[in-house]
Amino acid sequence: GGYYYSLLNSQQSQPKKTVVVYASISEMTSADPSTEFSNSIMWLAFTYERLIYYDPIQNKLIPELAVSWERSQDNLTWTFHLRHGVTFHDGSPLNADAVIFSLNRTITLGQGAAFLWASVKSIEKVDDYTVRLHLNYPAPIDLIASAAYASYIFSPKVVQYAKASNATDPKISDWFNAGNDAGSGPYKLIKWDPKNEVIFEKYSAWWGWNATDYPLKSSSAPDIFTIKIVADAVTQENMLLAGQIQIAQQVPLEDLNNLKNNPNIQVVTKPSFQQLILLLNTKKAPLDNVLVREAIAHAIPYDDIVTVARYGYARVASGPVPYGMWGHSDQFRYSYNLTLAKSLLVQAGYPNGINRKLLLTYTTGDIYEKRSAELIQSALAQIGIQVDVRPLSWDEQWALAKSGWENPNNAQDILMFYWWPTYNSPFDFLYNMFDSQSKDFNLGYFTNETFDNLLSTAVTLEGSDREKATTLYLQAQQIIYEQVAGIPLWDMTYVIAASSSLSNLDMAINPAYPTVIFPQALSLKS
Amino acid sequence: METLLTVDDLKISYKSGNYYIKALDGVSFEIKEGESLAIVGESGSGKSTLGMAIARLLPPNAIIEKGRIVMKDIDILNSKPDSIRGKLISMIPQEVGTALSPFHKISTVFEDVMASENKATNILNEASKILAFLGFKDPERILKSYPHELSGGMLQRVLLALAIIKRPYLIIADEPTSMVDAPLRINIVEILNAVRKEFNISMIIITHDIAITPHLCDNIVVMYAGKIMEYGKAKEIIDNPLNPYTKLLINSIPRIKTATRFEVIERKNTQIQFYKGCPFADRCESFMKGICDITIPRYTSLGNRKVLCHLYNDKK
Amino acid sequence: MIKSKSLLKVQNVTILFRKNIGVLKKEDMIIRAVDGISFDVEEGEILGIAGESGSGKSTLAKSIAGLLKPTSGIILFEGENIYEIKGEKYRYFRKNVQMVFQNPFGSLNPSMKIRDTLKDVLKAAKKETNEDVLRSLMEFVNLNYEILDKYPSELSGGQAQRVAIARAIATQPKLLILDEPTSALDVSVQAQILTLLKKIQTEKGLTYILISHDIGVIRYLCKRVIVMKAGKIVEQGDIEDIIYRPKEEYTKRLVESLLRLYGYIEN
Amino acid sequence: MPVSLRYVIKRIFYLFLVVLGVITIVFIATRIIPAHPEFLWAGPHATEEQLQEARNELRLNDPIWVQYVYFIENMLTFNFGISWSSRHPISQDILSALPATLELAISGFIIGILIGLFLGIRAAVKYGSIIDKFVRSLSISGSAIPVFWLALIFQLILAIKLGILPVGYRIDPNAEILEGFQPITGFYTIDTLIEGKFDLFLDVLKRLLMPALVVSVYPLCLTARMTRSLALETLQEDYVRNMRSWGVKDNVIIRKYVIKAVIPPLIASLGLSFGYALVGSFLVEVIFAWNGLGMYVVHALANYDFPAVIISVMTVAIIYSSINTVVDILHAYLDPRIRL
Amino acid sequence: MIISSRFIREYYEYLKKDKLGLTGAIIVMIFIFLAVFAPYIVPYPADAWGYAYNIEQRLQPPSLAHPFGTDVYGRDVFSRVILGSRFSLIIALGVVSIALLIGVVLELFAGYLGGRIGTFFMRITDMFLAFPPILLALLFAVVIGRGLLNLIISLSLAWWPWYARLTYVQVTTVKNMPYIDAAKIAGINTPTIIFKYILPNSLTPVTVQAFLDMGAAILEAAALSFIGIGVQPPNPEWGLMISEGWYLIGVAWWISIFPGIMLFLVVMAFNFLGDSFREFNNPKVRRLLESRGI
Ligand SMILES: Nc1ncnc2c1ncn2[C@@H]1O[C@H](COP(=O)(O)OP(=O)(O)OP(=O)(O)O)[C@@H](O)[C@H]1O
Ligand SMILES: Nc1ncnc2c1ncn2[C@@H]1O[C@H](COP(=O)(O)OP(=O)(O)OP(=O)(O)O)[C@@H](O)[C@H]1O
Ligand SMILES: [Mg+2]
Ligand SMILES: [Mg+2]
Repeated sequence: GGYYYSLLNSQQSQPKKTVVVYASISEMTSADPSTEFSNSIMWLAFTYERLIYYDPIQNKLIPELAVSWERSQDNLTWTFHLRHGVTFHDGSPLNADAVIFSLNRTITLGQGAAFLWASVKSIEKVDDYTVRLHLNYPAPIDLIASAAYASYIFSPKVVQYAKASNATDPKISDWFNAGNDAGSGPYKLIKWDPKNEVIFEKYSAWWGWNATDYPLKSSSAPDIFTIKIVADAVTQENMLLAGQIQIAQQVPLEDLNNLKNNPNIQVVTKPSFQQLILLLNTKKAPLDNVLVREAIAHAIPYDDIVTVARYGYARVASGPVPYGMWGHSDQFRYSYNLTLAKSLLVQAGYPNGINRKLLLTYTTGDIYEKRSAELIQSALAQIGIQVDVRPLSWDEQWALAKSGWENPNNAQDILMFYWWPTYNSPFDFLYNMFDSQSKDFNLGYFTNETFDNLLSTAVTLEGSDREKATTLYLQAQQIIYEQVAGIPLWDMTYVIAASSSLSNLDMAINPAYPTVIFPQALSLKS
Repeated sequence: METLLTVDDLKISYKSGNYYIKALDGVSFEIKEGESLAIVGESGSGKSTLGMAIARLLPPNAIIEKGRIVMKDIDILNSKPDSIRGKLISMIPQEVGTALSPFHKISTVFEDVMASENKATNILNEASKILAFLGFKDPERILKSYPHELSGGMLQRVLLALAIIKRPYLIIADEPTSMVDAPLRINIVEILNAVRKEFNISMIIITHDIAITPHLCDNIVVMYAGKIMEYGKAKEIIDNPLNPYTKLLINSIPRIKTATRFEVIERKNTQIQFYKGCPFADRCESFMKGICDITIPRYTSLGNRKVLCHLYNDKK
Repeated sequence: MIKSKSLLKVQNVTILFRKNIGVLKKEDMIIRAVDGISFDVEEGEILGIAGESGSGKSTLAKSIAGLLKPTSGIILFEGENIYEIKGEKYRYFRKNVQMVFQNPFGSLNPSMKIRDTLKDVLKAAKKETNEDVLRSLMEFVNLNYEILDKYPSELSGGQAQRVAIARAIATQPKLLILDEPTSALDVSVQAQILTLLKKIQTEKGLTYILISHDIGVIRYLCKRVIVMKAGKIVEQGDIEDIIYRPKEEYTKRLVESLLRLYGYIEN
Repeated sequence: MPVSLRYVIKRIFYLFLVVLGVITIVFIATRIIPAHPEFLWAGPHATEEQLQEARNELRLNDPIWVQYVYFIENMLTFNFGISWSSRHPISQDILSALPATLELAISGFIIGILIGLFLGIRAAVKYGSIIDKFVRSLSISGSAIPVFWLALIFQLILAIKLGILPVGYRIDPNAEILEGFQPITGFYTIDTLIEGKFDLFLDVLKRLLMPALVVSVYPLCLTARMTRSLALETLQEDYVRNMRSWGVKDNVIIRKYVIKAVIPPLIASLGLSFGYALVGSFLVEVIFAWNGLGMYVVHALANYDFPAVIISVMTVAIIYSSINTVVDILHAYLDPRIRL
Repeated sequence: MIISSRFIREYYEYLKKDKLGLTGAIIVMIFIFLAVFAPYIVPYPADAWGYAYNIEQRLQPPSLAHPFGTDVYGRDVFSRVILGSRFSLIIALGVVSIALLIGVVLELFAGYLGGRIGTFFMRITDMFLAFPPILLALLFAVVIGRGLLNLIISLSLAWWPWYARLTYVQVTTVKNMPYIDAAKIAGINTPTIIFKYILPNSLTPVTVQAFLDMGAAILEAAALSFIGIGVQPPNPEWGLMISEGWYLIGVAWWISIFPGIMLFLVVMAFNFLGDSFREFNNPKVRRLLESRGI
C-alpha cells in the first residue's frame, strides 16, 4: 500500500486541473462541422466558432469571428470584416480564405443544414480580412451566419491533414470523425468516444479570453470540459448528487423541488425554442376532414399535459412559432372543450366516434413525449377516438412518416415530434413543417397554396423588412390554426441542474443553441 | 469367557411424519468375548436397527425409548459416539458399490480412519499388513486405487480391513453375503472366520442367509417384528427349531440335496389387530388351531436357549 | 413313452450389445450377452436356467419373451419364428408367452391401481374384465380382493409378486417365463411364492422357464436344468445329475461350494 | 489424474456443434420466421434504398442454403454487420462492451458462489436447525427477488438515501484526464492494478460492489440451495455412514468428503449459475449505468436496432456454451468416475 | 395418473407440515383469487386498466384512499398492482403450459422411439439449451414483436427445451423399467404404453419443474417488460410498472416499490410451493424431513 501512496502523492503535487463534467442524455453523432445536424452541436458550438453569435433573449447579434458586417441597399450583398489575431487550434490564422473555404465546403456538400445558405450565389474575398457574400434573393444572412448548424468556420489545412484531394473529399469527413477538430473555439477536442465521453481542453490561445467586446467568457473557466453520455435522467441526478458530474442535462423534473432545496445544487431554467407538436395526416381519412382535426384539437387537455409531461416546465404552445421568437402570437391556442369537440365530431359525420384505431407515433426513449402521448390517448378516448400509441426509433418514425408522401394511407395518423430552430426565424418552423415543398419534415402532408405563397414572400422580406415579414408569418400561422394542420402542444422550458460550485450558468445556456453549455462562460468556484 | 456386550430391554421406534414405527420392542441378549452371533429374521424385523443402535449409527429419526447397551462397562448409548465408533465397535457394510467415497483413494480413507490414533507406526504400513493378511498380493496398489477400480470381492475385503484396522472388540456385519454367488459366500465365511481367529474379535452377523450361520456363528438370535423369537446355539436352533417362526424360517430354505417340501401356512385375512399381541399369531398354526391365544407370550429359558412362544410358557 | 411336442425351440441364439465409446467415428465395444445358445422346451415341462450374475440369463429370457430380437439365431414358438409372425399369429404368441420379473415392484406400473393394471392386460387379450374375473384371479393367487384398489407401493413384496403372477396368468398363457421371481423376497415369502407357482403349474399344466441363481429354488420346481456362464451353456441335464454328477469344472465348483454351505442344514 | 484428451476433444467438438446450432437458431429466427427479413435488418419502415442495401447484405436473392452458408461464414469470421443505431460495426461495439459485462458478471458470480457454498454446507450440517431454516427460506425467497428491482432498492437506499456508495459508472468520470488512466484489458479492476493506480483500483472496487452484490443474489441462492441438498444427499450416502462407523470424526467427513462430493455436481451447474449472473448483469447494468452489453442491448432495443440485439444475444449464448464446456471438462477432471 | 386424489390428499397432508410450502400455497391462492376477480374488486378499475388519469391526484404518497399512492398520471397504484396479478397469472399459466406441451410431447416420442430420431431431437433441444432462456426469449420477442401474447409465445419458445430434456431423460429411464416390458408382453398397444405407462411415470420431475417454473416465468416476463419488450403501457404489468416508477424513484418510491414487493411475494410463494412439491416428490429427502418433523 505504502508504495502506491507515495506514487500517488508525487502525482498530486502538480497543480490539479479543474474539471467540469456535463452529462448528456444522448450519444454524440458525427464530428464534421459542415454536415453535422444533430446532437454534436453540444460541442461543435464551442470548439468551432461562427461569424456572429446570437442572443435571442435580448435579440442581439454579437460579433464573433466577424467584428462587423453590413448589407447592401438591395439586400443582395453582405460584407463581413473578420477579427484579427485569431488562430485555429492548429496554430494557423483565421482569414478570408479560411472563411470562404469553410462556407464553400458546407454549401457544396449540401448536407445537414446547408440548405440555410440556399440564397448564396457566390462568396468573394475582398481582402485577407474581408469577405463578401452575393445572394440570389434577399435572406437574413446575419441570422444564418449565427445559426446553430452549418455555420462553423474551420482551418483549411484539414485538406492536408486528411491527405484529401479537395475540400469535398470524403477523407476530410473521415478525418473529423476520427476525433480531430480544426476549430478556433475556446476548447479543443482531446478525446472522441462518441458513445461514452467526449473531452475538451481549454485552448489558452483563444482570442476571446482577453477580448473586451465579447461577453461570453469567464476568467475561471474549467481547464477540462467533459461531455459524458449518461442516457438516463435518474442516473444523471444521482451522479450530480454524488458530485460525479457538475451539470445534468436532464433530471426527473418531479425531483426538482428536492434539488432546489439542496444547497449543493442549483437549478437553472430558461425558455427555449423547442416545441412538441402533433402533425396530423391530412391526406388520410378520417383526419383528412378538417372538422375531425378540429375536434381533436379541442379534446386535448393542454394544461394537464404540461403538468404531467413537464411537471409545469413548459408553456402551452400557441402556434408553431414558439414563445420568444419573433413572429410569435398568443392568438393561436385551442381551447380544451370536450362538448365542442364532440359536436365537431358529430358535424364531421362521426356521431359514435371513429371506428378505427388511430396510430400515433413518437420517438422512443423520450419520457416527455411518452407521457404526452399517453395522456392524449386517454383524452381522445373520451370523445370516442381510440389511439394506438407506438414508440419508434427516430429513424423508423421518420422513415414511416416520409413514406406518407408516396402513400399517406400507409403512414401514421398522428406524428409527435420536436422542432427547434436551425436558425432563428419563423420561416424555419413554418416552412419545414408545413410547406408543400418540404418533403422531409412536412409530415402531415399539408398542402396549401396560399400558405406556401405567404411563406415565400415573407422569407425574402426577412432580411429587409422584418415587420412586413412578421405580418405575413402571422397570416400563415392563421391558416395553420384554422386548418389544424398541426397541433402544437408545448414550448419547452430548459431545466438544467448543476452543482452550486458553478456560477454563470445562466449565461452559458442559450436557447438559440439548444443543449449547448458554453464552458468558456462558466466560473468554477474553488 | 467374559461378557463383552449386554443389550438390555432395548426399545427403538422411528418417527415418520405423525407415525411412530416400532423397530425394536424389548430386545435383550449378551455376547461373550470372541463370540460370533448371528441375527436372522424377516425383512423389517429390526435387525439393522439393532446393529446400528449398537454401533451408535442410528439415523436421526430413531428414538431410543428404553433400554441399555453396555460394553466393557461403558454405557454405549450415553457416551460420545466418537469414543465408540471404530475403537470399540466397527461395521462392515453390505453394499460394496456405494460403501466408499468415489472421490478418494483407498489410502486416504485409511489415513482418515487412523487419524485419531496417534500411533507411531506408519498408517499405510499397517494398512498394507492387514490387506496382505486378507489375501491381497499387492496391497500398495490397492491403496493407490479409487474404489471404482476394484472388483466387488476386493472391495469387500478392503471394507473388512477398514473395519478391523483399529482392532475393535466387536464388528458388526450387515448382510455380508447377500447377492453373492455360492463360491464367494464360502470365501467370505472363511475370511471372517480367519479374522476372528487372528484378532480375537467378536462378531455380530446380520443376515438372511441362514445357511452360513453354522459355519460362522456360535449363537443365533431370531427376530420377528422387533422381538427376539428365539435365541440359542446356532446348530441347535437349526437342528431343532422351537419357535413356530424359526421353524417356518428353517423349513423355507430350499434344499439342494433332497427335493424340498415346504409347509406353507397362508396368511388368512382376519380382523384381529395383531400388533398388540403375539407378533406371529397371524401366521401361526397353533394360534389358528386355537392352541394358544393372542396375548404376548413370555420368554422361556430351556438350557442355553430362550424362546418366545406360548407353546413353551407352560413347560419347564 | 410318447415324446411330447416341443413348445419352444431356441436355436443358436446370439445376442450382442453394442456400446458406442467412440468420439468422432464409431468405435463400438461389443458385449456378447448370449452366445450361441440352443435348447428346446417341451410342453408342460419346467426348465430351470441357473448361472452366475451377468451370465446372460435375463437377456435370454427377454429374447424368448419377444422383447429383444436376437442378433443371430431363431426362436420358434409352436414352430413359428416369433420375430417374423404378424397379426393374429403374433397376438396368439403374445397371449401365450408371459413373464414374471425379479423385482415385483418394478414390474407393476406405479401410477396405476392393481385393478387397472389387470384390466389393461385382460383387455389386450380380449378377455372379460368384470369384477368376478378379477376377484377369481386374486383368489387364485391367494390374495384378498381389496388389493385390487391399491397401488403397487402399498403392497408388500410377496403381495406384489403375487399380483405380478396373477397378471401373467390372466391371459391364460401356455409358457410362463420366471426371471428370478423370488430373489427379492424373504425366504419364508419365497416359499409361499414357490408353492403357489407349483400349484399353478399342476393345476393349469403350464410350461415354465424358471431362471434363478439359487440352485435350491430350481431344484424345488424343475427337473431339467441349464447352467449358463458368460452367455454360453456350460452344462445341461437332469437336476439330480448336475448336483450329484457334475461334469464341467464350473458346475463342479459351484455344486461343491453349495454342498459345503448347505451341508449342515441339510443333515 | 488427467482427463483423457479424447474427452476434451469430444467436448470441444461438441461445443463447435452447439455454436453452429446457436447460429442456426439465430438464422432461423431472423430469416425464416419473419416474412421479410430485410425489414428486420433495416427496420420495419426503412426507406427503399435501405431495404435494398439490406437485401444485398443478407443475400436474400440467393437460395436459402446459400444465405445460410454465407451467414455462418460471416458469424464465424466476426463479420456481424453494422449497428444501425450507432453506425459502428457490431463486432466492435460488442468487443468494447463485453469486458464491462464480464467483469460485473464474474464478480457477482464469484461472490455468489462463495457465500452460497458456505451457507449451503452450514445448513446441511445443521439440518433442521435455525440456520438451515434461514438458509432454505433465504435461498428460495432470494431467487424470487427481481434483480432489476433489487438494484433499484440498493440504489435508493445505499446511494441516494445514505450516500455510502457511489452510483453509476465503472470508474471516476475524470480518471482518464486527471489520473491518466487508460483501459488496457477493459477489466478496470485489472487495468488499475496493472497501471499501479491503487486509489483508482479502490474507486473501481467501490463502484463494482453494489451492482456485483445485486448480480450475486441469484447465483448465491442457486448455489446455496444446490449445496444444501447435495450435501444432505451426501450425508445420507452409505459411505458417510460407513466412515462414521469406523470412527472418522464428523468434521473430517464434512471438510473432506462431503465437500469433495458436493463440488463436482456443483461445478456441473456452474454454467447455469454463470448464465444467471450474466443475465442478471444485463438487467442491472441498465440501472447502474454500467456501460456493458446489457446497456448496449437495452439501448439497441429502444432504438429498434435488431441486428445489434440479435448478435449480442448470440454472443452471450456462445460465451455461455463455452463456459459450460469448460465446466464439463472441469467436472470430469474432478470426478474420477467420469472417464470417457 | 400423477394428479390422483390420493396424491392430492397426500400432498395436502404433507403441506400441513411444511410451513414454508403452506405459506406459499396460501399466497398463491390469494394471488389467483386476485387475478380472477381484480377488475371487480379494485377501487379504481379505470385507473387499473390505464384508461383514466387524474391530474389533481398525481404522485400522492400512500394514504387511506390510495394505499399504494398514485402514479404520475394520478392513477391508483393499488388498483394497478392488483390488476397486475392477472397479467402475471396469464403469463405463468400460458408460458408453462405451452412449454410443457411442446417439450413433453416432442420428447415423449423422441425418447420412446430412441435411436436416430431421439438423438436428432435431443440435438435440437441442445441447441436451444445453449442460450440462457431469458435471452432466447428476448431474441424471439425481438423477432415476433411486443405485447402480452408475443411475450408468452417468446418465453414458451425459450422454455420448452428444459422440459424436453427432463422428459427425455425420464422417458429413457422409464422405458427400460420392467413394467414397460411387462406391458409389452401382455400385448398392450404402443399408444397405450406411451400415454398410460410412460407418460404418467415420466411426469413427476417435469411437473415439479413446472411448479418451480411458475415463479420464474413471472419473473422473466417482468424482466422483459422492464426492458420494454414485453407487455406495453398502459397495461399494469409489474415489471413495466417498476420500470415506469424507476424514473421517479427519488420522489415517488411507491410507484415501483409496491409492484416489486408484489412480484417478489408471488414469485416467492410459487418458489416455496414448488420447492415443497419437489421435496415431497423426493423420497430420500422426504424421509429425512419427516423424521425431523419439519
Ligand atoms: N430411517 C427410518 N425411518 C423410518 N423407519 C425406518 C427407518 N429405518 C428403518 N425403519 C423401519 O424400521 C423397521 C425395522 O427396520 P430394519 O432396517 O431394522 O429392518 P431389517 O431387519 O434390517 O430389514 P432388512 O432385512 O430388510 O434389512 C422397518 O419397519 C423399517 O421400515
Ligand atoms: N441393454 C443392455 N445394454 C448393454 N449391455 C447389456 C444390456 N443388458 C444386459 N447387458 C449385459 O449383458 C450381460 C448379461 O446380462 P443379463 O442381465 O442377461 O445377466 P443375468 O444373468 O440376468 O444377471 P443377473 O443374475 O445379475 O440378473 C451383462 O454383461 C450385462 O452387462
Ligand atoms: Mg437391514
Ligand atoms: Mg437377471
